[in-house]
Amino acid sequence: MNRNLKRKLAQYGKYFALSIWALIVAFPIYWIVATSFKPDRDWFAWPPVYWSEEPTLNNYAVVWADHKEEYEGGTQYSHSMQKPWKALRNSLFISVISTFFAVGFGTILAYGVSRYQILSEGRMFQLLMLRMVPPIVIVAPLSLYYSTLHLLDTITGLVIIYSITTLPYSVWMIKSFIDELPLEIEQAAMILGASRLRTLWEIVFPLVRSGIVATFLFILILTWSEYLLALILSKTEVATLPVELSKYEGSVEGRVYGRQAALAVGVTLPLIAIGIFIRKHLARGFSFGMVKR
Amino acid sequence: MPPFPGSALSLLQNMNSSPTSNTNGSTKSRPRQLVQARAVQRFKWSVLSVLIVVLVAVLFPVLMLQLYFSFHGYSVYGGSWWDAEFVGLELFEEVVTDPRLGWAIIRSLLFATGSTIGCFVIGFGLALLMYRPFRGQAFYYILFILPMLTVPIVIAYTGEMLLYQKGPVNDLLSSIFGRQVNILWLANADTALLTVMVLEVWNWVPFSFIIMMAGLAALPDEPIEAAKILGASKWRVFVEIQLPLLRPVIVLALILRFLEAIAEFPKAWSLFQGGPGSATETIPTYLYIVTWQYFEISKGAAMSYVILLIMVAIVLLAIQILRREKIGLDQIYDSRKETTA
Amino acid sequence: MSNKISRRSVVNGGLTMAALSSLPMPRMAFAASEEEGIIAAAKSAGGTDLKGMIWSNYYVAMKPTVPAFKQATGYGVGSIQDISVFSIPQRAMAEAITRSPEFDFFHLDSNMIPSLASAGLLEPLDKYMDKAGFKLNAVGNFGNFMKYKGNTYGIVTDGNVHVHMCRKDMMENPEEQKGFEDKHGKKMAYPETWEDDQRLMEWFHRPDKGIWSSGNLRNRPNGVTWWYMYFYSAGGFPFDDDMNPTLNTPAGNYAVETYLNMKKVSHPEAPGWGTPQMIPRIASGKIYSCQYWDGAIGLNENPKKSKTAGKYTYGLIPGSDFSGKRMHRSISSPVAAILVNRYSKNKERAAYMAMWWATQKNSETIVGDNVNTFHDPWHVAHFKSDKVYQTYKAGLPAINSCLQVASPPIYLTGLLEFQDQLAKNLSEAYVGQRKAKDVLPETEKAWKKIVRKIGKKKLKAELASYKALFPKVNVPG
Amino acid sequence: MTHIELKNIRKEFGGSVVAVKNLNLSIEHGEFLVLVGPSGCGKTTTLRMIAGFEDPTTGEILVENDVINELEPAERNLGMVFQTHALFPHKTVSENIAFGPRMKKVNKEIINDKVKEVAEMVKITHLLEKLPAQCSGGESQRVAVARTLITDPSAFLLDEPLSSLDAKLRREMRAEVDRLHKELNKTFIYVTHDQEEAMTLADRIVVMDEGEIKQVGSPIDIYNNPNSYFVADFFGSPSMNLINGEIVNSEAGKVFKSLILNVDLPKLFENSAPGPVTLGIRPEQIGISSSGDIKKKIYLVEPLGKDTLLYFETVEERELIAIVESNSSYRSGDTVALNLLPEHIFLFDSSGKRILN
Repeated sequence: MNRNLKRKLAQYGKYFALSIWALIVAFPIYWIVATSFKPDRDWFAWPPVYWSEEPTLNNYAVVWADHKEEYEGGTQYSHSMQKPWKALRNSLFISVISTFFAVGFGTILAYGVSRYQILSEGRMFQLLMLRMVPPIVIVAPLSLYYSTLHLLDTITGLVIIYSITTLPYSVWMIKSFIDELPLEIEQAAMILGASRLRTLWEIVFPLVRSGIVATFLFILILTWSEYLLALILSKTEVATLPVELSKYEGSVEGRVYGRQAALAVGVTLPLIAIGIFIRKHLARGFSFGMVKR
Repeated sequence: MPPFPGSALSLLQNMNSSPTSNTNGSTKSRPRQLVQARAVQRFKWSVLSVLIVVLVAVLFPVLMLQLYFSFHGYSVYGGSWWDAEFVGLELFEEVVTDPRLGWAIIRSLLFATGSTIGCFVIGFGLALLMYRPFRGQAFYYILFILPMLTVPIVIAYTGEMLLYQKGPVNDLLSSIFGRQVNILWLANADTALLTVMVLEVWNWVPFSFIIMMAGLAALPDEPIEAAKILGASKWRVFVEIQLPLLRPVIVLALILRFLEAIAEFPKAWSLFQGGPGSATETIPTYLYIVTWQYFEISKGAAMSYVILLIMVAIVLLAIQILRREKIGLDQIYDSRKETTA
Repeated sequence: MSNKISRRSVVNGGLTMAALSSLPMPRMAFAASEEEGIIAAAKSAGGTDLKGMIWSNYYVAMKPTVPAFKQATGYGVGSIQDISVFSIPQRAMAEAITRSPEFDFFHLDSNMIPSLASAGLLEPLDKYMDKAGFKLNAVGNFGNFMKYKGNTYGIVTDGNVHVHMCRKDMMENPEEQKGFEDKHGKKMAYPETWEDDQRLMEWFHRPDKGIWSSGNLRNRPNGVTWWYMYFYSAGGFPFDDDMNPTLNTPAGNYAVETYLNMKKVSHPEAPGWGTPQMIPRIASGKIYSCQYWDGAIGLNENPKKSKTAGKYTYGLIPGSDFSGKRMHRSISSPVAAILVNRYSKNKERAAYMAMWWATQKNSETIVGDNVNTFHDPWHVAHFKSDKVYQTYKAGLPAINSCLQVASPPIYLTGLLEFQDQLAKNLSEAYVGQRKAKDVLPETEKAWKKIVRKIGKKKLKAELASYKALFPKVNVPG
Repeated sequence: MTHIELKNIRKEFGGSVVAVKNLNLSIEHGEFLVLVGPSGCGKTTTLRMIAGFEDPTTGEILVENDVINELEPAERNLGMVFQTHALFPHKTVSENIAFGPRMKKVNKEIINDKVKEVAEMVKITHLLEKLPAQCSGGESQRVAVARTLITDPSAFLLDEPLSSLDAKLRREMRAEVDRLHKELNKTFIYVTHDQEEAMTLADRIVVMDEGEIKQVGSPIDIYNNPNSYFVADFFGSPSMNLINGEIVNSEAGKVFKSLILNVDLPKLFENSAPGPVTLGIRPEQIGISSSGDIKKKIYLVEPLGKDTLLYFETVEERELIAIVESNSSYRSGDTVALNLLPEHIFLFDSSGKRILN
């Protein structure tokens, strides 16, 4: 076999393998989207319905707006679930604010670690513990503690615990960006007469801005999709979208897959958009200083 | 013998005799302290104190409450929690002799190990295929990171839609293999944990994939090219050059995934609630059942401590391993020790 | 029961008093409807709009009745925590632990009453009911499901009960009838006992044609519900008078055997299936028979959502001769009811709101909702109502007879823990992780521990309330 | 007059690593001082301490007799040019240059004028609107210089400013730096590891090794009178021939004996004690003739253009090198006599110190 042919075959092999995984990845996502357009009877059909012959926007209408349903006795409103708008707002508020804190404080801490070693490497790794202990271990006493502080069912309460549990990722990611910034650039600014604060503001921040944005969005993803803490620390006011999703278990009509899917599409789409936006930076943040450039 | 001969000697003498601030009195009479060190210290403690205050204010009371419950036999049916009776180590004894917890730990370890290996093998494989630029790289990259961006609870419900016996997955497998595939994804007690694992792997392959892509792309080209010129096959280059250089990244990918997998809750819970039988009773699931279904707050607290200790031990071990890898890596690449120290 | 009679006379007395106090308009007092009594009492209770923990699937049907109440009394439901009815017990208990006044009412499975009352969360409602002149007019013994240690702690909104359903169309096929008769030597008929049912299911079991004839649940959270029916109808009761578990008895083993027998005619996925999976199977005509929550009837009979409209026959749950006499025992779990938070400032208001939903007129509206079919009939009047009939059609008499033999799961403090231990062991046996003969001894061992933990004395005091829930008849008339 | 003085400076990192040991140095106004030494010798640390990026562990830094240890880098009125240029990548060239005066709140119009003036001075007027990434290495270097110039610092600190440039550009820029120094008449402190740069630029060279000053002096002085084996070896290209051997007494006086060659030592060393020493002689001080006591075989002839290097076989790892004019016609394999000019012979004792008797 000549070299060229061999190379071509290898090439085809590669595309084949990648495409198989691409299908595995795409299929469930396709299924969510397809289900969100299916009428009730196609949700759990035998054999499965890959694309409904009568696609409908009904699910979206029921989930996101008030929807009229006709039956033999007349017309009735199927309000079904409480509308997710409030949950959407909560999710946005909580994840944006807690991410803001985690990233803001994380940036300062990361700068200190990168430039002045205010935490030793050992302490930096210990910081990871905040992330690595399963939340289920502390959630019961936390809810009790929160209730005495009147933090249950408040945005503040969720923001505090989210900021803490995402801080390790924030510090590690941003540190990896700052580490890449040559020290000399800051020194140049300082010796040219800029104060430390000024240097931070005018030189460091603009240069790691894309990294900070990436970190911000990454942590936004983590908090956006968190379930257990949101479930137990919320009541009426601050239920988030994942909590909202979990109540879509029907008892009489079976699970309302179509409605769930219609909501899931709404919950997931923003994340996918964000993820695509930050894909180049994700890797750096994940590598925890283990990848040298 | 004087240390500096010739002109240097005279210089030195000159310096020693020249009038200095010591004898003349300095025009600026600030205390002899180190500016930078002082500024750094101030900065350090103002930042760290915020961190410490927040951690102490939030986590310390929580851990204390947990400790209180572990030593007091509080029953939700017997009055206020602050009046509960002290029972010493009774609860801990109950917890460590509870066979269900033992099984839950074994299941969790199994689950974490399996899904970690699954994620890693697939993620690394994909990264190996993809780390060199090629047509369509961006397309595949975006597609491959999508599962990580999907909310876990959505994955659980999607799993339910896809995996029933007459569902789309078995249907597709049937048409691929040309005969009826009847895998009981959701009902076989022997494989239920595997089903959760499959979903977990689907969810988190992107994590390993991204890390390994970054790791592979950052490898220096020269040693690899050198090895090729020296006659090494692709496989040998992989085993002898790429793999050792990637070891820290690999260790990291494995450890982080393992730890996050142990904490996995939404998928196992919404799909199985511990069943069928007790096939998916993992650590978080069992803990949830004890605390939120049996309302055995005290037993749950004692269990939490036992698990916390196990996790801390695992994490400390992991940290030890990671640090060793990091130090090794720093030595290989000789990072800018002098300037940053 | 003398206790109860005397209390009823007090109620009547109270009603007379209320009528007398509104003398200025004697005619109105005479014709005072349920609603008017509630509104009159509600007006006197101070407070604000209510906050409730209730799944919106249920609340949707209740919501249209609120504005009238608000107009009359000045308050209604302000906000709700919208979570699944299956999660509410846990969340309500969390409220109990923190003694939170935040929620005014909880809408959940009334079988949680002993646990939540023991945890101090619940407000007894009798005095408010007296004040409003309200009483629960439920079918059979069903009203007792709201009572614990002599107090009423809940107001029903949804009378969940298992009814038997089997495929009329399949049974009417003469060929099938003949074949069945040839094999078993007796005519094919609606099943009277579990054994009859098993025989029929085995007859109609055609996996190759996509008919797995049993639609009964065998997953871990729900399967246990079926076991109770076998156990109670065989004359079993899970505790003796000293709170020793009496599961490992002939009746218990009979129930386990019946439970596991059904594996032969169940879909292999049954151990992983709950209602979300089973209901579509029922509605798409893939099963022959099952005992199921009566809400499934509304769905089955809705041609827009189901392929089986008109194909099922509904009737009394099968019974057993095991105890020597024929006994039918259906199960009622969950019975969704409104429970009132003792720590709430609005507790009195919440009690009146709950009663409002349970009046004959309003509950008919709620139960008869044809789109949001989450509430099932329970009121005596529902079974004469055209509106309710529209939804349940042929199933309505079946619900009536099953309600008359409705029995509770473990109606004791610690329900969920007792139940999950049993459910886990049963489920393990069903999937082969445990030997069938170990199920009951192992459960007894675990239960003894629970009894010790909660307190034998306390539980013994609850036994009477538990026993009072059982039907007074063996076979409904 | 800007006079910078370092007194008893010591710098430790993390308690164990000592980067600079007890350094004393006085730098005169207008002087071009070069700190030179191998990497890790402490020269960069010293410069960074002067700039204020590091605090000395002990000791004082004085400018005009004022202790400036307490001052922030921004307050020291020094200029610094970095090896990596350290331009702000997100600012244009003119913004880069304007940064310093802007920090000092200088009027905008004045800044604009000054930027133009400075840009002209270093010939980068055409680059002003570009981003640093669009400039070549040499251009970046000029920008970096301009950025420093505009602040009119009292002294310039240059940290290996040319080492990232290629050889030709380095020579050009070297001349440029020299020109700037002459024009500005300011103090320059220049750190390099390149002895050639040090020799060509410096008024005075400070040779450092292992955190200590080894020798201070003018380039010629350092070259001609190295006070130690280290300095002798460091300066000169090709470097000094260094031969290990010993001093022995003989009838004629002291004799240096080694495996490679034996030499009668000049009178100067009459009082030296016998024992192991290293003999040093620069390649250009070895005369080649057809007759003499020391006969050696040439194994490599390396023409460099103006000169030619002759390599002689030795039994040690260091070869013996001599420089001859290019018009001479030696070939490898020829055996010639070496004539070591006695007045140019250095001797170093076993601790590396020069023997001066």
